[in-house]
Amino acid sequence: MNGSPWFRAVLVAALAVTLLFLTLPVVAIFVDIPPADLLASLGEEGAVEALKLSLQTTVAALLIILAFGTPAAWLLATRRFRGRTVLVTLIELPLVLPPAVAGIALLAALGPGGILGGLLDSLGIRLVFETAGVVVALTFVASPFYIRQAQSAFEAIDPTLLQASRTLGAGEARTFGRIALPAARAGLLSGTALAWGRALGEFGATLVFAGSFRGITQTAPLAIVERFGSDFNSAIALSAVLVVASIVILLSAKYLSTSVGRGRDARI
Amino acid sequence: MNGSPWFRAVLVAALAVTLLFLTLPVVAIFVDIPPADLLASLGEEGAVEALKLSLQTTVAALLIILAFGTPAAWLLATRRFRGRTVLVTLIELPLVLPPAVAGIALLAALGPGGILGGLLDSLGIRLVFETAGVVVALTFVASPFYIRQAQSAFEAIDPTLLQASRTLGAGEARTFGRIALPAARAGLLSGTALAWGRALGEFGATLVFAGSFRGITQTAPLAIVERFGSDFNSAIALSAVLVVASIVILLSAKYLSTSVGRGRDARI
Amino acid sequence: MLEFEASTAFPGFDLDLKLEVAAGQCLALAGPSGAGKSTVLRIAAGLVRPDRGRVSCGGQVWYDSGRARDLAPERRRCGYVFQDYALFPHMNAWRNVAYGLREVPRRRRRALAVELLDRFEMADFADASPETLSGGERQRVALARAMGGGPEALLLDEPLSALDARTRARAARELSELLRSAEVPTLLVTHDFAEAARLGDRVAVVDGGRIVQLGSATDLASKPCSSFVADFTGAAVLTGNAGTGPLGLTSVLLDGCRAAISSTDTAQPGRVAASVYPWEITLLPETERSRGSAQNHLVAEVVSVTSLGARVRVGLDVGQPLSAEVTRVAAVELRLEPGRRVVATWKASATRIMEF
Amino acid sequence: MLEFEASTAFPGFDLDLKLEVAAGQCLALAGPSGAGKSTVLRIAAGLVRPDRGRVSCGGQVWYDSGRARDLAPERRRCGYVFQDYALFPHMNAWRNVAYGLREVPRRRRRALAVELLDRFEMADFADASPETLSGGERQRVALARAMGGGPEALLLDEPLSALDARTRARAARELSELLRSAEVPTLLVTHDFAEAARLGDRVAVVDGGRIVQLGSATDLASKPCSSFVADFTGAAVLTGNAGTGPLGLTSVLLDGCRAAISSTDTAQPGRVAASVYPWEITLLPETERSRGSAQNHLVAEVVSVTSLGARVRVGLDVGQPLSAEVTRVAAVELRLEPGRRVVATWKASATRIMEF
Amino acid sequence: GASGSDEVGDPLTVSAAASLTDAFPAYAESSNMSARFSFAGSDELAAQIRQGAPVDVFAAANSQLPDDLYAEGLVERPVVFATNSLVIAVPSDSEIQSLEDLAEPGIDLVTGTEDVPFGSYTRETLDRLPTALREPILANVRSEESDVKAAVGKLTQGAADAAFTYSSDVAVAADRLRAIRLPKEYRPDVAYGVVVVKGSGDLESARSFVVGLTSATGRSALRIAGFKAPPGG
Ligand SMILES: Nc1ncnc2c1ncn2[C@@H]1O[C@H](COP(=O)(O)OP(=O)(O)OP(=O)(O)O)[C@@H](O)[C@H]1O
Ligand SMILES: Nc1ncnc2c1ncn2[C@@H]1O[C@H](COP(=O)(O)OP(=O)(O)OP(=O)(O)O)[C@@H](O)[C@H]1O
Ligand SMILES: [Mg+2]
Ligand SMILES: [Mg+2]
Repeated sequence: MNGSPWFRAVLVAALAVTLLFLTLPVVAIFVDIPPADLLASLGEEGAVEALKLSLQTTVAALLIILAFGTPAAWLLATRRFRGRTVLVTLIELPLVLPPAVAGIALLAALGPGGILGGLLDSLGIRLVFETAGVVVALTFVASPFYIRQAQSAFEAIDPTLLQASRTLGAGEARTFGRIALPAARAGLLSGTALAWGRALGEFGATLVFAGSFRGITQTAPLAIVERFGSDFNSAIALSAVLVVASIVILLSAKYLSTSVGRGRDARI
Repeated sequence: MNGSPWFRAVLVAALAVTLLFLTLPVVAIFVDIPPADLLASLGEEGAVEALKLSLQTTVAALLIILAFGTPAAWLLATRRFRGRTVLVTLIELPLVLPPAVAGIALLAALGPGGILGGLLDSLGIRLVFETAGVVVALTFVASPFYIRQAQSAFEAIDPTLLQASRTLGAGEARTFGRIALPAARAGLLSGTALAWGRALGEFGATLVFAGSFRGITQTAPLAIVERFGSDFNSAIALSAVLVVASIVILLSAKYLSTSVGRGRDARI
Repeated sequence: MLEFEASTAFPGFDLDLKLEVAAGQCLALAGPSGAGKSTVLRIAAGLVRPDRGRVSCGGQVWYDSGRARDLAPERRRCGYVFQDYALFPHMNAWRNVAYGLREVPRRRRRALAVELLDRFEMADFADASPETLSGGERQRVALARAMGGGPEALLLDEPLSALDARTRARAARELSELLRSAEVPTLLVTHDFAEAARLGDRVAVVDGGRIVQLGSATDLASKPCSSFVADFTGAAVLTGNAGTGPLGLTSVLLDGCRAAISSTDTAQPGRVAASVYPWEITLLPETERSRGSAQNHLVAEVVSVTSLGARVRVGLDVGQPLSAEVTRVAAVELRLEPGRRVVATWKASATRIMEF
Repeated sequence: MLEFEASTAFPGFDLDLKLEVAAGQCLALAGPSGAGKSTVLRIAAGLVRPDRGRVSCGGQVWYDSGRARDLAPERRRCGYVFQDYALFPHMNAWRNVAYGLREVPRRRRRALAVELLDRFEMADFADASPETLSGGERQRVALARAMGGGPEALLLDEPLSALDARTRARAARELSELLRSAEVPTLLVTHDFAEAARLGDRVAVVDGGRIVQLGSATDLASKPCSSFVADFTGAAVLTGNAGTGPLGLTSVLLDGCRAAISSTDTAQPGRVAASVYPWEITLLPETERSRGSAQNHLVAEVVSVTSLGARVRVGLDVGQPLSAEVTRVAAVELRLEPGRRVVATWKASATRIMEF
Repeated sequence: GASGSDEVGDPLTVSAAASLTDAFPAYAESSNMSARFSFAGSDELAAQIRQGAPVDVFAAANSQLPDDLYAEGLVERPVVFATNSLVIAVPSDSEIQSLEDLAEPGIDLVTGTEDVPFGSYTRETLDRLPTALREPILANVRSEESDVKAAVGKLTQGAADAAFTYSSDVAVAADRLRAIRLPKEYRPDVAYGVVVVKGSGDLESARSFVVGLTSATGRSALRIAGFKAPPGG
């Protein structure tokens, strides 16, 4: 079912402009760093260290997001109650906070002097300036993306599958684990990819809440920013590396999800 | 169809923890400023000016995102071609760039010395230090959220509606405008809300690319960060205002979309 | 004249068939679920591109894999009624209809749309939104929408299947009127043979993406080429004029013969179609008359005798074609053979009447 | 014993009905689309909570709005077969079945699942994934799944509707065997009365969320309380033993009378159900015999005479109940009244046979 | 010399202005003190401390923030440990040679907001200028930035013609930027203040870290990084 040529032209144009606009800048920074610096920044052990920490902390944050966000999304998807829309909006709040403010907010809540500071302290939990703090900051900024996607993925499941599970003696828990999760897998994966992407790029909140200590809280974005204070080129070079790393991660997640997705289409 | 009490407890717990974790920090920063400052910061004309600029620039950015992102998403949703997954990932790139780097990237691409600098200059277009630049920066960071949502919203439309439109003599263009847009309205609205939220909170890219000048390029987040060093309270107070403003915006968009959503459920 | 020839393959299914429909004619595609009926319509309308083939209508070539020609659906202008009607949920009835009337100046559209709706007695629902309409009402809006803007061809995908028994009869009547007045070729998909016989000038039995048998309903009924077709073919249809008979019975004076048959169905006086299932017809020697409760007796000449296992399909001529199904035993007893004259008898309550 | 009493209201539809099914019995809910049949099953299984009502099974109260009791679906353990089977797409056949077998120790589950599949001749498909199965095969997997883990009650929502004509007959036979062996109450939803008569011990005709008439299939067929029910009720069912008759005909020696009837359908020797539509039956004075092609002649006593407009439903006793539909004319001619003896005659080709 | 007692126990937690990124690690190295550094904008770091972040030592790119924190009773008495000089940063290929050139119409000039160190000092400078020079220069200010890397970024990308920054910031992108020194009379002495944060877990080594900065080791490390010793030091 082919469209009229001119409209197809409009569509292609729009997509082209969008792509150009979103990718050209990324390309641009690549071109204006001498390749030498690119390699150098890779060799530099600080950079590798930062990338490693980024990977560790983002993965940790993702695990937390999955652990709490998935059931939360399931609840929002399967229950109808007053004020549901408000809850969904509250979950999106971290989006609108400027990163630095988000960091301050986290300090005010979980910092030593924060609302829960005393509690955490008595539990012997230290977050500020600790790797754990980075994970907390990443979780804070990245959750909304995952939860949103997960919610709509769950809402898209054919309800009779869930009902069938119930009549077969499976409680909601088992139904959730054995039926809902596999059925929503594609959506969950792409939500994970979005959240991961956001976490990989996170900077402001982490800096303010967890500080930027090499090997402890200095993730790749922080390492980049720190280099802005010493060597501009290596900062740019490092961001190039981060971008490539991110693309790889996102793409792999995406391919997984789409392949699963196709599986489900075929069935329908 | 009620679940077993313990699992329901788990769900509620997960949602509660998530909500607490995502909203407590926001609450926390507000409790420790005297309400007086809150009002004061509102009175302060710089703040109001910044909020107004934020509103103007985010709306402008949204219009651009809608204008280009919608057809782009439609194309991605209705066509199957090799490398489609790669395109979708490229569109997500702005997510993983640390804001500052995003700013540099924009400079490298659209700044006077950037790749397209000469072109823009010959067209008499100046972005850096201009309100237009803010709009560009916001568009860059916010587009991915809208485009993603729009794409899945379009993919969810019952294809026979689109086919019916075609057989009734409507080309793809008219089908898109008269059938697809209304049918996907709910999804498009919630995508708009997400993008809007992200744009309202944007800070780093704007500062680096467009700079920060009262009334021209200083949006609310920039104004907030500017106050950090000197007048901490008014900074927080201003963010409070920003958050409230955002909630209002997001909620209104949400209510629109869900009401539309209900409309469509009822039909099915 | 709609000429259709296409072959295409989907995973687990391939289609390969060729058919022609003259202007003003209706070809009914009948077949079981998954036979490929809807796919034929989708290809004709340009919604699916076949691997190979050629589709042309009214001399204009719509698709030709050889000459790499493929006209967009909107340029083919088929009046397409979808299996689930596919009314636009965000438009009320008249806007749904007006959607197809772009050549018409904007200010005259509403009037014309309502006019179209009125042809299907839906004018009162012009402002109703689809979700508030019943199945039957939706179907009529869909038809009005498909008829608007002068389609080159009509493609009807199971237009009656979504209706329950109570609304179906009436909808069928309205539809047959519509088809009689239409000047364009029509393809009608159904999986009920009686519906096909009632609405189609010719019937193509489709199975597994192929045409199993194509011909007039009576041919298929009297000379099925396979027992699948035989099982599939249902009632034979007789036409005539209805009048009121004794005790509330309807009596139908058949075309082509002076005889009348009666039915328990009620009908307005006027032209009607009376249908009777082959296995409901008993054949007697011409000399016989049953004095039982069976009301209908027609002298008939045997035209064809087709054996299907223990059953025998007997093609009859009673001034118009009729087919009966009897046992081999009876066929032997009655020495049925072409040219032999018999009496076909069946019950008034076995005679279903559909008004024209 | 399943006791069901519920009333609930949806926008544009409200349901209010009460019914009972004894253990080992099957109550068939028959009715047009949108009548509320599936909703009854959903309420019984606990998938939908009614506004008011009480549901209990085997003495255990499942739902009681009065005592605010509402047992979760998983604690009710109904064997539910959904209209579209709802097989889990990401599990192969045996895992679908094993899903319900949690009481069984893990290592024995596969064996038991395959055993269940075997009861429906699906053991060979144990490792097949749902999307590769045909409609009939899916239905059998769904049944095996529903039977696993010893359900308290069986809820079957149009278990045959998704099957095409060719697989339906066989599936119906298998299903009736299953129901005969089941010890739990069964609710079966269908919109085909013949199916209801074939599979249900009693039939409830449902329309608009209410029970219009409830009784044995023969009661409904011979004494329909409304013409809606009359239209709805189809073939009367006679039981007997099949044997081979002359020239490939099947002859059935009926229970309760020494007479035999013959059919063109083929069947294995053994117990069968033979169905014939009321309007296919001709009534003759007892003294008469038609020498026509009609093969079946049974002496019958008139039990009831119900007038439906121009038609008359005649309840007959031929050792087992049978109902005929004749015109008022014929009823008058034959002076039909309870106690009068007549001959019911119809054609072998009008006799459909279903094996037990 | 600094005490070596810091090898035992946790390393010091030092928050320092971004411009000290090179200087402090070198200092800690040479005076073998175990410390961990977090470099960021002075104001962000101050905000952290206000929120009770467990910092031992805070070194800002001005003396204002330390004084404020001291006034708020959050930190011990500030010590000025280095001075940086405010310069005009321009792209290496720029025609701009002097302060006067900044008055040319059409020049895009970037400064910091009055709240961030390099911004407040810029104001001092501009205030000292004769009105005839100040007005046109002020008119050329296109952006007041809270973050020096935003300014440096614009210069390196040729998006701005000149910016008032610290000389140390120019060193960051030495291959792309060039520093124009300000005439002595207009040059503010940019004092870097360092403070020991009250409630530090390890006041001892925190104080010794601060003291060490003004010692020979400290000075040499700072000098190498392009800082000058505080006046009267
Ligand atoms: N786009 C497609 N991709 C893959 N398979 C398809 C596609 N369209 C149709 N099919 C397959 O082609 C076969 C015929 O489909 P079609 O809808 O034409 O059947 P039908 O005769 O209309 O059946 P029904 O009476 O149920 O509508 C089906 O097996 C279907 O799975
Ligand atoms: N959850 C619900 N919300 C609103 N209306 C509903 C709901 N469930 C059922 N209905 C309505 O109740 C009526 C009966 O639905 P139900 O599915 O029971 O009909 P049915 O007899 O099973 O029809 P079919 O034979 O087509 O399955 C329908 O009109 C349907 O629209
Ligand atoms: Mg079809
Ligand atoms: Mg149903």
